[in-house]
Amino acid sequence: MDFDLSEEQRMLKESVDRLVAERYSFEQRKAYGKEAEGWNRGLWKQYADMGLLSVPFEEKYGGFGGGAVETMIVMEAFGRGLVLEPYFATVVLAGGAIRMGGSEEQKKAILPKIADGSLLMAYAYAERQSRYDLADVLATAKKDGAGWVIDGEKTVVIHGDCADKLVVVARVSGGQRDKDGLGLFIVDAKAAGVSRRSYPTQDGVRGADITLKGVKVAAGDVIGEAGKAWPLIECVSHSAIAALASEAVGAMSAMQDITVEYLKTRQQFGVAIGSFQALQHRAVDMLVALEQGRSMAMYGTMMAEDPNAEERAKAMAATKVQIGKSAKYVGQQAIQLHGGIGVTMEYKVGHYFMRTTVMETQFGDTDHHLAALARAGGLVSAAG
Amino acid sequence: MDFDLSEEQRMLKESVDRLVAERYSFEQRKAYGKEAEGWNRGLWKQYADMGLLSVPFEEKYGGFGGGAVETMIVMEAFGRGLVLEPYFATVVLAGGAIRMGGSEEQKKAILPKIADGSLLMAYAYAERQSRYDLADVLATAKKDGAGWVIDGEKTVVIHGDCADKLVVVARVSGGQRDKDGLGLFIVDAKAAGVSRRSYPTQDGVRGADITLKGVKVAAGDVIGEAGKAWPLIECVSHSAIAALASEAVGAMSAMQDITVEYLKTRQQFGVAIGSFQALQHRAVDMLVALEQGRSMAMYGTMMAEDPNAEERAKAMAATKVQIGKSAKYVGQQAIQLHGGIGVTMEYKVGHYFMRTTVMETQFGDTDHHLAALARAGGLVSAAG
Amino acid sequence: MDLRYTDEELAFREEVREFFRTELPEDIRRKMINGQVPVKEEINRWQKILNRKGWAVPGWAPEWGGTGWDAVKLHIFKEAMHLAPAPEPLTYNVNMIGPVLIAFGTEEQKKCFLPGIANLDIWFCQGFSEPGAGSDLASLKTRAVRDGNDYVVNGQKLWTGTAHEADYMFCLVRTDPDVKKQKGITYLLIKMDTPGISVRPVVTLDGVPHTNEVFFDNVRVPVKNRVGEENKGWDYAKYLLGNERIGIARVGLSKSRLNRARERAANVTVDGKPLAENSRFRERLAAIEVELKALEITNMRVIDEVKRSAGNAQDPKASILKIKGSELQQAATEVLVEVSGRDVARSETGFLMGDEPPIGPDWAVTAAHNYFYHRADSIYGGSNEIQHNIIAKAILGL
Amino acid sequence: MDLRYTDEELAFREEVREFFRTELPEDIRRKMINGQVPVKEEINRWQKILNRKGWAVPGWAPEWGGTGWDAVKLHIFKEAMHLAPAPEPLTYNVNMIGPVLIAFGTEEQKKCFLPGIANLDIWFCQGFSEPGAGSDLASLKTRAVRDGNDYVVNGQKLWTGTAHEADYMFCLVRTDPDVKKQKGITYLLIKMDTPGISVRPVVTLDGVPHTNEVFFDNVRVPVKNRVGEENKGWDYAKYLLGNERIGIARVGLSKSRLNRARERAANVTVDGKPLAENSRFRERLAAIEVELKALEITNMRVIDEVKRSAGNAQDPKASILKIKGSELQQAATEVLVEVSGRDVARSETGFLMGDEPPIGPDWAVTAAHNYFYHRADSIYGGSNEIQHNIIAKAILGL
Repeated sequence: MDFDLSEEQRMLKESVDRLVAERYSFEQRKAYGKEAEGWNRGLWKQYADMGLLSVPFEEKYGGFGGGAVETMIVMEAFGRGLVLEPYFATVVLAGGAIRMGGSEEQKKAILPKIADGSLLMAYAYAERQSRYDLADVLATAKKDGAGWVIDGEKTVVIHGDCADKLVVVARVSGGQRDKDGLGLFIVDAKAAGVSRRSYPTQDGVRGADITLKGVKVAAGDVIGEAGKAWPLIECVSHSAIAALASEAVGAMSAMQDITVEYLKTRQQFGVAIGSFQALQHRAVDMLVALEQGRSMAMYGTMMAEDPNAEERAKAMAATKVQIGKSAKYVGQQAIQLHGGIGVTMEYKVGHYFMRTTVMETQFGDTDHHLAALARAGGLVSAAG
Repeated sequence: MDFDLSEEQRMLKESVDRLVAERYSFEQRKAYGKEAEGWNRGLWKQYADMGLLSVPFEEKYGGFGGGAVETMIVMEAFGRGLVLEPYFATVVLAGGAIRMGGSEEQKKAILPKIADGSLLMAYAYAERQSRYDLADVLATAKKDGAGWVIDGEKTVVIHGDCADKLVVVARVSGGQRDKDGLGLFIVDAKAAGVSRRSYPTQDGVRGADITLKGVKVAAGDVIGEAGKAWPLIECVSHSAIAALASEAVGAMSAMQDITVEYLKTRQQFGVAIGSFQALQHRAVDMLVALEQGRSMAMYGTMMAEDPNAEERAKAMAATKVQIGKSAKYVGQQAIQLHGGIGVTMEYKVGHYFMRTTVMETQFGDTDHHLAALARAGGLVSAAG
Repeated sequence: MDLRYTDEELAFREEVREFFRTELPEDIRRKMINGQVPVKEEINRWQKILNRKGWAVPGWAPEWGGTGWDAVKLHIFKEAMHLAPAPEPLTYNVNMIGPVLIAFGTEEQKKCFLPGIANLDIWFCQGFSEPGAGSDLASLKTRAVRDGNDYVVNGQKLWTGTAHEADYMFCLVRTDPDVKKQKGITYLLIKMDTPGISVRPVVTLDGVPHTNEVFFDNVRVPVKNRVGEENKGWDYAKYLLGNERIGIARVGLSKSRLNRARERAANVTVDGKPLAENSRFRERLAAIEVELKALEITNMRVIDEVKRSAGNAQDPKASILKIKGSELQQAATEVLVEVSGRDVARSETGFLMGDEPPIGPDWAVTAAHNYFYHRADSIYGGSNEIQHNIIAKAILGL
Repeated sequence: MDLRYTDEELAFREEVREFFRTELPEDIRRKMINGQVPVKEEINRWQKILNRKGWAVPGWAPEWGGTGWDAVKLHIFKEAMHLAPAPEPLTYNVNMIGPVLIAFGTEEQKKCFLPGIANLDIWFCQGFSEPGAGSDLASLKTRAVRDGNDYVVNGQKLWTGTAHEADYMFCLVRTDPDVKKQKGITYLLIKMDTPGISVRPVVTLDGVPHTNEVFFDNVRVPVKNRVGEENKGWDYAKYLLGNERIGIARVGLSKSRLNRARERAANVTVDGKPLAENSRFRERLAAIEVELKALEITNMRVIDEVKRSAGNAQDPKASILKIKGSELQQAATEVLVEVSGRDVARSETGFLMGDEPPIGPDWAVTAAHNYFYHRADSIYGGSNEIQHNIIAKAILGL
C-alpha cells in the first residue's frame, strides 16, 4: 500500500495544478466560455505542448505513457478549474476506446494526432431511449461490401459539436438491449449523412444530438471486431467513471475551499458566519463527504483497468455511487451555506454544483449503479 | 376541518393526563415493572373505574362510547408515561377484534368484563415465519363437530403471559399466505393444549410464545365467519397502527421534553449545552420530526375506521411509515444529545427509545409499509 | 375533532377546482406543467382573470377586494392553484404591499394603489435585502435624507425579484443612522422610473434573470409615498411576516410535481420496464408523499391556530412549515431530475422562458433548471438555518 | 501510488487470517457471530493465546512484547481480528495503559506491570470521566492530597468500563486545584481492592453492566504508583489520543456485521422470497458497503500519514474515521435489527451474556441489544459533536 506519487507524477501534478491556477480563474473561464466553441483553442495547444493530451497513451504512439493515476491527476485539477476544453471527450472517451481496443494502425493514425492537439473526438453512445443502459442501442451498422453503413440517432454527445471524428456505438446484430452484437465505429464528423444539432449544456460546455443516415464507414474504421464490442464499451465506461470521479473530487474540493473561505469572510450579525457552530458542523459534514469521495476516486482509479471484469464492474459502480452521493451533498450544502449568492450565475460555486449535477447523469446515475452493485452481490465478500 | 376536542374528550384527556402525571413517574414505573406480572393490578382497577378500559366500546356493552379520537387521547398519554398495563393488548387488539367483528353474544359476554377490569386478553396472530405478513398463518383450525380444534404456534404475543383469553388467528383453509381461509377464535388461555412461555421484552413489558395443541374451541367462540376473517384482521391491524402512532407521539413528545430540559440544565465547558447552536438545531430537527409524526397520528386516527378499505390501508401504511421514521430520528437524537447517560437503564430517556424501537416491529416496520404503500400506488392521487 | 373537510368546504373546493379547470388558459397551464417560467404577460393575463372572478386578492380585507374566506378556504384555494397548476400571483403585490397598505397606508395611498395592485396594473418589487444584510436584514444601509417634500435615497438593494419589470418598489431605507438598527428604518414606495435608479438583472442558476441589483443615486421620493411614520418602517415590514404563513409549505405544488414525476416515469424505460414500476423509485416517491401528507396536516394545524387567534398569530410553528416545505419542494425537483435522466444536461433557457421549442422532450428539459433554482427555497424568506434559530428560541426556549 | 497491498502484505494477511481461523476457540467465535458479549474468562483465554503467539500487544515497543509491525500491518491484523470475528483485546490494557507506561513509567513500573498487562494477568480500567466532566474532561474534580508516601484520593468516577472486574485503575486526579484546569492533574495507578473504593455497576440499554460508577473515600495510593510527574497527568492522558487512531473506524467489524446480515437475510422470507433477494434490502446493504469501502481507503490514507510522520501524528483526519466509523457501525446494527424483525422484541440478556439458551433464534435475539448499546459508538471517546468541533477548528480553521 503506497499513496506516494512517483517523481514524474508529482511533476505532472505540479504543472497541471499551476496551469489551472494561472489560466483558469473564474473570470478567465467565463471568457473562454464565450468563444465560438465554448472553450479555448490556445489552451488546447498548451495542453498538447505539456503532454496532457496523451497522458494515457503509450510512448510509441507519441504518448506520455501514463496510467489511471496520471489521468486522475489531470482530471482532479481540471475539476478544480471547471475546465471547458474537450479533454474528457477526446482523450478519455474516444481516445480511450482506441487506446484500449484499436488496431495498431488505428492507434498509429489517431493517437499522435490527439496528442499533438490536431484531432478532436467525441464518443457517441447514448440514445434517446437508452437511459443509462450501455447496451440499449438502436442505431444500426449494416455490412456494406467490405465496410459498414450506419443509421441512427445519438443524443447528448458531449463536445460532439466540435469533434473532428466520432466513435459511434451501433448495433450489428441482436435485440435492443443485447450486450452481444455491438460495434464501435470511427466516423468522420463531416461525413455524408452525419448531421449535428449543437447546444450549450448546464455545465457550461457544449453537446450535440447527432443523426447518422446511411453513413459509410470503411472496414479499417471498425474498432476491434464488429459485434463483439461489449467488453470494450464497458472498459471505456469504467475509465470514464474513474476520470469523472477524479474530476468530481477536484470540483468538490473547490466547493469546500470556496465555502470555508466564505464562512470566514462573510459577516452577519456582526460576526463571521463561520463562527456559528451549526454552519461549522455542516462544513465538517461536507469535508467528510469530500474525503469519502476522494478515497473512492482513488479506489476507482486503482480498479479502472483491473483485468477482473466482474470485480472491476462492482468497483466502478461503487465509485459512481459514492461520488454521486458525496457530490450531491457537498454541492447542495455549498449553495446553502452561501445563501442567495450561491444560486446566481455570477458566483463561482454554483457552476461547480451544475457541473457535478450533470456529471451524475454521465455514465449512469447513483441509483443505476447502486442497483447494479446490489444485483452483483454487493461489495463486501465473505473474505472481506 | 376542526381540531377542537369535544367537552367530553377534553375531560378524558385531562383525567388520563393527570393519572399518568401522578402515577407514572419514572420511579413509580420501575416499581410496577418489578411486580409479578410486570405491571400494576391496582392501576388496572383504577383505569376500569375511570372508564378507560371501555373507551372504544358502545354504551350498551358498558362502554365509554368513544371512537378513534378517544383512543388516541388515552394512547398518547400512555405513551408519555410508558404505561406497562395490558391496555393495548386487551382493549385495542383483542377488544377491538370483538368490538368490530364479534357477535352480539360475544360482545355482551366479553366487553363488559374488559370494561370492569376483570378480563385480560391478548391477540395471538404472529408466527415464527410470518414476519409482517398478517396473512402468513400456519396455525390451523379444523372443524370438530360443531366446534373447532386449533394447532399451531404463536410468537411474541404481547401480554400473552397474563391474558385470561386469547384471540387466535388460525387457518381454516388455503395456502400459507392466502388472505382467504383465515379465522379468529376466542381461546381460553388455560384451556387444555395451550402452553405459554413467558419472557420480558425490551420495552419493559412481558410477552409469551404460545403453543396450541389440539385446543378445542366452541362454535360460539368463533369471531365472525371462520375462513372469512381477513377484513377484520386488517381492521384490527389498522386500529392497532392508529393506537401505536398515538402512543409513539406521546413517547416522542416525552423524549423531546426530556432532551430539551437536559440541554437547558447540563453544563459543559462552563455553560448549558443548550447554548451550542449545533445541539439547538438538532433539537429543532427532533421537533420537526415529532410534529410531522403528530400530524400523521391524527391522520391515522381519522382514517383508522374509514369504510373505504383501500384508502384506509394506504393511510395506515403511510401513518406507520411516518411514525417509524419520526420515532427513529427522535429516539436516536434524544440518546445522542444526552451523551453517556442516555445509554443507561438508570435514565428514563433510553426506555422511551427502547419502546419506540419495539413498536417499529409491531404490525409491520417502516420498510414493510413503505413497500405496501408504493405497491398500492402511493398517497397522492391526481385529484390531490 | 375532525381533520376532514366539512361538506361546505368540499363544495367550495369543487367550485375552486372547477374554476381552475375551466378558466386557467391552456397555454399557461401547459407551461406550468412543463416547469417553464411564466412571463409577465402570462401572470398579468391570469391575474386579470382572477380579478374578474373576484379572487385576485382573496386574503385582503373585503372592502379592498378580499373574499372574506377563512384560513381553511384560503388554504383550499392555494392548494387548488398549485395543483392546477396555475402561476402563483405576484407575491410582492398580493401578499406583501397590499396587506401593508391596507393596514398602514393613508386613504389616498389605498385608493391610489390597491386597485392597481390587485389587477396587476401596477407591479411591485421588494427592496429589503442589501449586500451585507441578508439574514441580518435590519443592518441595512441604504440611506434616505429628507429634503423638502422628498426623501433623497442613495444606496443599493439586492435580491429584488422582478425589479426589471416592476413599476414600483416597496423599500426599506435608513432615515436615522444613530439609533438601534431596527429603529431608524422607513418604508417608502419608489417609482422605478425615477431618475437615479439603475437596475442590473442577476441571472440565477436556471439561466433566468429572476432577481436584480438596484442602485439608487440621489433618487428623489415624494414624502407622500412614505408608508406610515418615519423611522417605524421595521414594524410594517415585520407585519408582513404574518402574511406568509398560509401556503408557505406549498404542499399542493409539491404534490403537483410528484404527480408529474409519476406520469413521466411511466414513459421512461429502465431494464425494459417503466421506471414508474421500479420498486425503488415508487418507494422513494411514496416516502416523499408520506412526509407531504404529514406536512399537509401540520399546515392545517397551524391554520387552525391562526383561526383561533383571529388571524394575528405569529406562530413560530410556521417555521416548521418553511423548513419541511422547502425540503419537500426540493425533494420533488430532485425526483424530476432523476426521472429526466440525461436530458437534463442540455441548457434550454430558450424554452424555459417560453420563446423557443425544446430540443429534448418538453417534460424533461426544465428539470435541472428547476432543481438549480429551487435550491433557493431553503434560502430566501429567512434561510432554514434562521428558521432553526427561531424555533430553538421561540418554541424550545434554548 | 498503489492502494493495493504488496505481495508481502498479502502474505502477512493470509498468515494472520490463518491464525484467527485455527486458533480462535470455536465457542468464542460462535458468541461473537451471535452478537453475544464475551465474558472476562473468554477475553482472558483469547488474550493468552495471542500472547503465546507473540501477538498480544503488537503495537507496543518490541522490547516490551511489540511485534514491530508497521501501521499497514497493524491495520491488517485489526481487520482480520474483526472479520474473524474475535473479541477486541481489553483496550484499557493494550491501547491505553501499556503505551503510557512504556512512554512515561519508571523502569520498576514497567517491569512490574507490563508483562501482566500484556497477558491480561492484570486487568486495568480507566478512571477519567466524572459526573459533570464528560466532553469537558479536564474539569475533573476527584481530589488527591499528598500524605507522606501516599496520595489520599476522594471523589467519584463515571463510565469506568469493567471496573467491577478490574485489578487496577489508571486514574486522573486533581492534585492542584488552584491552577488552570489542564494543569494540576496527576496520573495514578490505583489497586481496586484498596479500602475506601466502592464500585456500582451501571447497566446499559442492552441489559449488561458495561460500565460503573466508582467512589473513592479516603483511598490511599502509594506515591510509587504515580505515573510521571505530579500535576503533569493531562499530558500523559493526551498522549493516549494518538493511540486510538488505527482501527477506530472498525471497518472490519462493520463488514463482519454486514456479512452476517446478508447470511441471515437469506433465511428470512418476505412475500414468499428471501429478504436477501429483496432489491431494497440489497441496495441498502450495498449503500452501506460503498461508504465502508470508502472509509477503508480513508483509514489507509490516515495510516499512511501516520507512517510518514513516524507514528507521532495527531492527525485530526482521525476524527473523520471516528464520525463515519461510528455512523457505519450503527448502520450495520440497524440492518441487523431490520433483518431480525419481531424477534428483537424479547429481552434475552441471559443469552447475551452467555449463560442461558436463547428463546428466539440465536442469530436474531441479540440484534436490539446490540443496536441499543452501540448508540454509544457516537458518544464515547469524544462524541461526534466534539469530533465535528475538532475538525472545524483543526482542519477547516473555523
